[in-house]
Amino acid sequence: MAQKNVVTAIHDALHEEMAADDRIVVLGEDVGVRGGVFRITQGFMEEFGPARVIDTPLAEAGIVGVAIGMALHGLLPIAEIEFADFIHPAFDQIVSEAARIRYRSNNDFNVPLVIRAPWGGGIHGALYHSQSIEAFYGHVPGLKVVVPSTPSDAVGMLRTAIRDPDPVLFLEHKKTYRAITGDVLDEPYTVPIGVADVKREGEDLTVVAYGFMMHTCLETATRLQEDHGISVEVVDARSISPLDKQTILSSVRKTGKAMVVYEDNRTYGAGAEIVATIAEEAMFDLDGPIVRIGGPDIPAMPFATSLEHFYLEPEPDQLYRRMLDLARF
Amino acid sequence: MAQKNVVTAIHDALHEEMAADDRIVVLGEDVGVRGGVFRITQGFMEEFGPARVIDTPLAEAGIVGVAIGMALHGLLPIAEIEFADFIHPAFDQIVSEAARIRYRSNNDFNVPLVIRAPWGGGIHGALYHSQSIEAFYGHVPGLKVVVPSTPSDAVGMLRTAIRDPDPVLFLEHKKTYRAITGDVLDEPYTVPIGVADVKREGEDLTVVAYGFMMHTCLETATRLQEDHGISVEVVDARSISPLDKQTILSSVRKTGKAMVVYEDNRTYGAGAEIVATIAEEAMFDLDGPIVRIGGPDIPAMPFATSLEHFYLEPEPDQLYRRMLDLARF
Amino acid sequence: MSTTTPDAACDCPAGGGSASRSKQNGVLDSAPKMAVEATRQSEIDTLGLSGEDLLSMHRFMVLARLIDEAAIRQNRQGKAPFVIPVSCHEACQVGTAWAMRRGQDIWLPYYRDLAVVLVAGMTAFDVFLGIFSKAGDPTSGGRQMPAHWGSRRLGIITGSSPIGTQIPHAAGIAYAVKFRSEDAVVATWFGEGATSEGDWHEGLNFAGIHKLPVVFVCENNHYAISVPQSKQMAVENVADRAAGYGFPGVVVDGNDVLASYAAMKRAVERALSGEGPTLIECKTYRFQPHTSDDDDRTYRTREEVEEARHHDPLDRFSADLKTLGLMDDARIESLRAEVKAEVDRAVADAWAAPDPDPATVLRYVFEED
Amino acid sequence: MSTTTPDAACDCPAGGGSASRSKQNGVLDSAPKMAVEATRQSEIDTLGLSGEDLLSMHRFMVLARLIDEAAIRQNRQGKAPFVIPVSCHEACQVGTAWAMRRGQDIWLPYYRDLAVVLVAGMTAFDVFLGIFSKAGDPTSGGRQMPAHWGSRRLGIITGSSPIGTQIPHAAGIAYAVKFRSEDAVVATWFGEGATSEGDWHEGLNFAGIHKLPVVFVCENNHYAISVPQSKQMAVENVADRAAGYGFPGVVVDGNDVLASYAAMKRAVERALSGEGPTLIECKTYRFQPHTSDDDDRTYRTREEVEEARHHDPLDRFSADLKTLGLMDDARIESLRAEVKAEVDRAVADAWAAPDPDPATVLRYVFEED
Ligand SMILES: Cc1ncc(C[n+]2csc(CCOP(=O)(O)OP(=O)(O)O)c2C)c(N)n1
Ligand SMILES: Cc1ncc(C[n+]2csc(CCOP(=O)(O)OP(=O)(O)O)c2C)c(N)n1
Ligand SMILES: [Mg+2]
Ligand SMILES: [Mg+2]
Repeated sequence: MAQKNVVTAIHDALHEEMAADDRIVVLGEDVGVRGGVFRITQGFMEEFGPARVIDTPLAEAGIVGVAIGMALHGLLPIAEIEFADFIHPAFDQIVSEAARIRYRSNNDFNVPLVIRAPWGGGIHGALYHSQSIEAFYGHVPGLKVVVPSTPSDAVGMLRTAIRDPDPVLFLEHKKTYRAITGDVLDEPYTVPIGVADVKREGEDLTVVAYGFMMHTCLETATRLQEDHGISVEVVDARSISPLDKQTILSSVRKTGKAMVVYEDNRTYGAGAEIVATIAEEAMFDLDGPIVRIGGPDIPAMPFATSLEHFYLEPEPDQLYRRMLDLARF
Repeated sequence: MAQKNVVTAIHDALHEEMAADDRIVVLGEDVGVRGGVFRITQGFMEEFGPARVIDTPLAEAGIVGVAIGMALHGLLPIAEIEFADFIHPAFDQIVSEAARIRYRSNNDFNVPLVIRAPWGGGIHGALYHSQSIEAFYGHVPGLKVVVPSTPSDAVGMLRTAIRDPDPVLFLEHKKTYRAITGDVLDEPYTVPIGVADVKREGEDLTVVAYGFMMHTCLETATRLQEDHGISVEVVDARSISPLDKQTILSSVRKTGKAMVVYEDNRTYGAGAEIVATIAEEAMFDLDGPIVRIGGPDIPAMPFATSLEHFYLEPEPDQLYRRMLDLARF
Repeated sequence: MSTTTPDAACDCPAGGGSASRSKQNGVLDSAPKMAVEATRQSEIDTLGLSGEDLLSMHRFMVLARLIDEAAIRQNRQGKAPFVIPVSCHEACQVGTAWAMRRGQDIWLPYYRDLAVVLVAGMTAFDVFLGIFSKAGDPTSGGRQMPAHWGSRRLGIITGSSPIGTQIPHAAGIAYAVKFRSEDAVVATWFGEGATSEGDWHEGLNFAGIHKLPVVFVCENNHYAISVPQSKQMAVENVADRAAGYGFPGVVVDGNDVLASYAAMKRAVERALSGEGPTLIECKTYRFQPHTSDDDDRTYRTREEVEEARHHDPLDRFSADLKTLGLMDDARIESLRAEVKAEVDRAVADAWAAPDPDPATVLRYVFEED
Repeated sequence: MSTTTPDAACDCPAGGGSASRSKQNGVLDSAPKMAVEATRQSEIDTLGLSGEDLLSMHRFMVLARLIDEAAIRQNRQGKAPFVIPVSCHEACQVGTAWAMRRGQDIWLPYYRDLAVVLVAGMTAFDVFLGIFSKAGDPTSGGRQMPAHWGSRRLGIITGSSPIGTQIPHAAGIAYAVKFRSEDAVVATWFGEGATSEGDWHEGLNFAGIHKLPVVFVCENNHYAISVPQSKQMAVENVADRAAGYGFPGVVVDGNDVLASYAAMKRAVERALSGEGPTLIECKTYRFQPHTSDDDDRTYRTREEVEEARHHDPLDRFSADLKTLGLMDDARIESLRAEVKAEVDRAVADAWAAPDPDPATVLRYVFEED
């Protein structure tokens, strides 16, 4: 057992996997000598050589497209997109190709591809280094999308993603990278994809969240417990697609109150599906309204500190107040 | 007043607009001498010449990117994407550029761009000529997304889209093109973007739908009236973004029963937002569960007739039965 | 790791195609030789093609042509909702495909590549199973439109409709081939329209940087549906684009099956010897509309099409073989009759084959246990 | 139609930049002329640059350099969270920008183009308003990262972070310019890394087909963050890629401001006379890390950077001007002092300017009434 932050945890797990299976290659912009702009692949070039650690041209459709080819021919590529905001040029390769190849070939071909991308805001990244992209990709059948937010989940889910014979989009919240530390088991373990995790048990209210917002919700839950004795259950969705309806619904049925919190633009965001699922399947178990808190519907987080802050918290302590209101409803 | 099918209605409206405003140019694959693969721009090349009717190279990011440039410099480009399925290479230009330019420049620049794309299945188009794409784009702040499904709405909303100083994604359901005819006023009129339309009034049940599914719902509603005297209100969402919550909620509050129907893959589809909105804002007005009917979560409609049919109707007469069940709940 | 993780894109037995690449030409020696034929003959000698090879190539061209005609007939009769014609592309397709080793090399064709996949090992029956979207369609079990080829067994990588997306896949597969030190070459085919896509640029660029064993074959028929080459690019030769990627671009007469073969043979040798990719541009034409949904009278004159028919690559190769004494009118006639019977049988058998089971529509989104 | 529909991307008054493009050189006549300077002199004569022009160009280079140094200082002091250095790109930026007409031509710079936007009309104060993300930042009101330039008034088209997306915009604007028969040229700048993106290919291809009045300027500093050119492309010259688009590609020494100007001048003339686009590749280097977030010691040696500093384009141009008698050490010293004071004032004034009002964060998603 070791305490690690998210960057170190992912670095170490990836390193272990590469050492154990030489079909694994990493490719992306600056993953080589630079070790990645977030240092996830630091030292890999020296250790595994340029054939397995590939500094690619500046071309995301190409990165994903080439990785699909590798995955079709016996390699296990892990493509890094430097920032999730820059994955959009590869949208077609992901949606039309990676995600459809098994289906369109009637199970004749498959694409064991992992795409890693740092997402999320609150790190002064402005419009193009802060985006949430999970809603776009969660909607793509044939693709799995995961959003671990602790070092331990990141490690376990990365291992699962690498062993998955189908494409997985592995999203790493940038603000968790160095801000969140936690225990990571020494022996290899995996965390399944498609299984949510109750990160804090509670009785009065269920909050479903993921990414850095999950940590904010945990903190807020602690404060509500201390200040008001309100017991909030925090469910970390962890996997956007497949979504673990069962864990979410059981929690909601238990507490009778449901809140969904996410950082992305609210409308048509991933939280819409979670709210819809709760409404369809647990409406008659609820003792209050379903509350959804998403980011404002603006084209992303601005740069200036004051503006960025407003995006993340339009009213002072809004999460605290809205959890309190819902608990007391 | 004239009876027209959707293709003719759009053709005529576009023609009129181009004749009236020479800042309008159309560009896309085969829009020139070929008049578009669906004949929307038939005869335009001869009439308006190659400078205003531009056969582009086979490059969708380029089509949208070039059109953004034109829109930034005094033209009113209408870009055609040959099939909505092929818009994905342009995802970055649409999301990162067209939709963000006003916001990122603090209102200094704007992009009066219309992107037209034929979408939807049921026309034997298989995996790559049948897709629904509205959920991906509905989630993009700064972009409007419309899905008219009658000749009259198509004309009125196209006019509004062309006059809009911001980018509009104008989606035309391929199955409506020749199958749906209706009256179109002779004098110019517009239909606002962001306003849903009650296409059939009813008391017992609200069905929110759009695209070709809206017509299927209308038909089913007629049968339910005849067979069981059940009165279904059919709300045509028409505009995915902005979504007209008010019309939807008023209808749901009136009937107390809500069903949302869409052709796209169900999970994280546009219907999730509609269901979530109803759940959040009208849950206490409901007398039954919220029912959502979307397409199966498979990577799109297959080609073989039997398979395509299953996608659209996995159980015989499923809409009819589920509307009946909900009305009787 | 799941057992469905591919160990290689192709797992079929070696053989076929130009397995006879190194054979000596014997039959030709007895052919009459005049000045012009002598040139042709010596060309062929250099290529190392046997008479058997030539006849086999010719048969594939005839087979492709007759499948095309039968498919169009089925479409007109309402039995085939959608077909994509090949006619006039047979020479460049058979010529380039012939330099590949069936069961060993890797193929990424596009929808027009009927003759490529025939050389790669698909049968007329396979093709019509696809055209009629039957359960047994080896490409997709009736899921995809016809002509969206794929077969792991034959090393034909599954293709889609979006144009140009397979180009980076070809580069990635070639990277894996090189990484694993395999004796294989990767080839991908596409139209001149495809070269406008960003994916095309990105794929060629990657292949050039890593000197990958891949050949890029452009079948330039001068139209992308209705868009003429002059509105597709400002250059005369697609091959000129290779200059931007650090490997050779070659122009060949795509209506000449032997010239196409020769160019491909050199490119395959280059690839196998570690010298990297080649871009081959085969200039050709398309006799038919783009697909059965197209009406080409809106964008090209009948005179233009008629004129092109005077350069029919099949007639030309037939004439070559006659001059070389490998064919005569009677044998051509009987060949056509024999192939036509084969095609008719394939149509009938495929038509009678079972449709896909609707319940399967939900399968194979992900790996199943 | 809404009144905010732009009638043109640029609505500022004409003037500035190379408004003096046609002026005769007078000052230079009295300068001492040795063999080598004579060459330089005659080069300059051909270019039609006056002594005033040369001094003004030099001053812009000094201004860019000193803004760069000040910005990096602000970053180290924790006042500027993010800065993008320009140092060593000043010559190719000022040289190419100088051939454009401020207030008339249209600029699509990328984030490294500090000197380009200075020539286009931005002030040091404007730049620091952006660096400190102040409400008055003309580019975005503090919304975007610094150096994501834009100003309708100056005809500088708003830019974003995703690399290469502006290339098709430049082509589209040039199409509109030609469509409206305007007397304007469009130019866009980018790094060599940008040339790998599909958007780049698609934009150049469109521009070539329509022979548009646009100049594509590549500032090749041989690195895309850490990725060296050899892993970015298999060709030595980005300019070679022009061959695929049907217009000329030109290589220039990007550390030579006059060579850069000369190449751009020809390209602008070509564009204005309807001959179509040009791709100019300026070979240069970057003295600083990629941005303030980068650590370039991980991917290049200090020796390499030191060596490059021996070819500092600013030193070189200063030396040229001294040889030509337009500058001497004392004047250079006082110029630096004067410019430094201007920059310090800009820093102080910008720092003191008001921050954006948080409530504005919801504005300008769409047109407001
Ligand atoms: C990304 C994408 N855009 C548009 C289309 C529609 N489309 C199908 S084939 C075609 C033309 C292809 O032309 P070319 O590459 O020259 O091949 P050819 O059909 O001439 O053999 C177009 C535009 C598509 N399939 N994919
Ligand atoms: C689409 C996209 N991918 C990745 C990045 C991250 N990134 C920012 S700058 C850069 C390198 C650009 O190199 P080059 O074009 O040579 O310009 P230079 O910075 O060297 O002047 C990269 C990879 C990005 N901004 N956009
Ligand atoms: Mg073609
Ligand atoms: Mg660079």
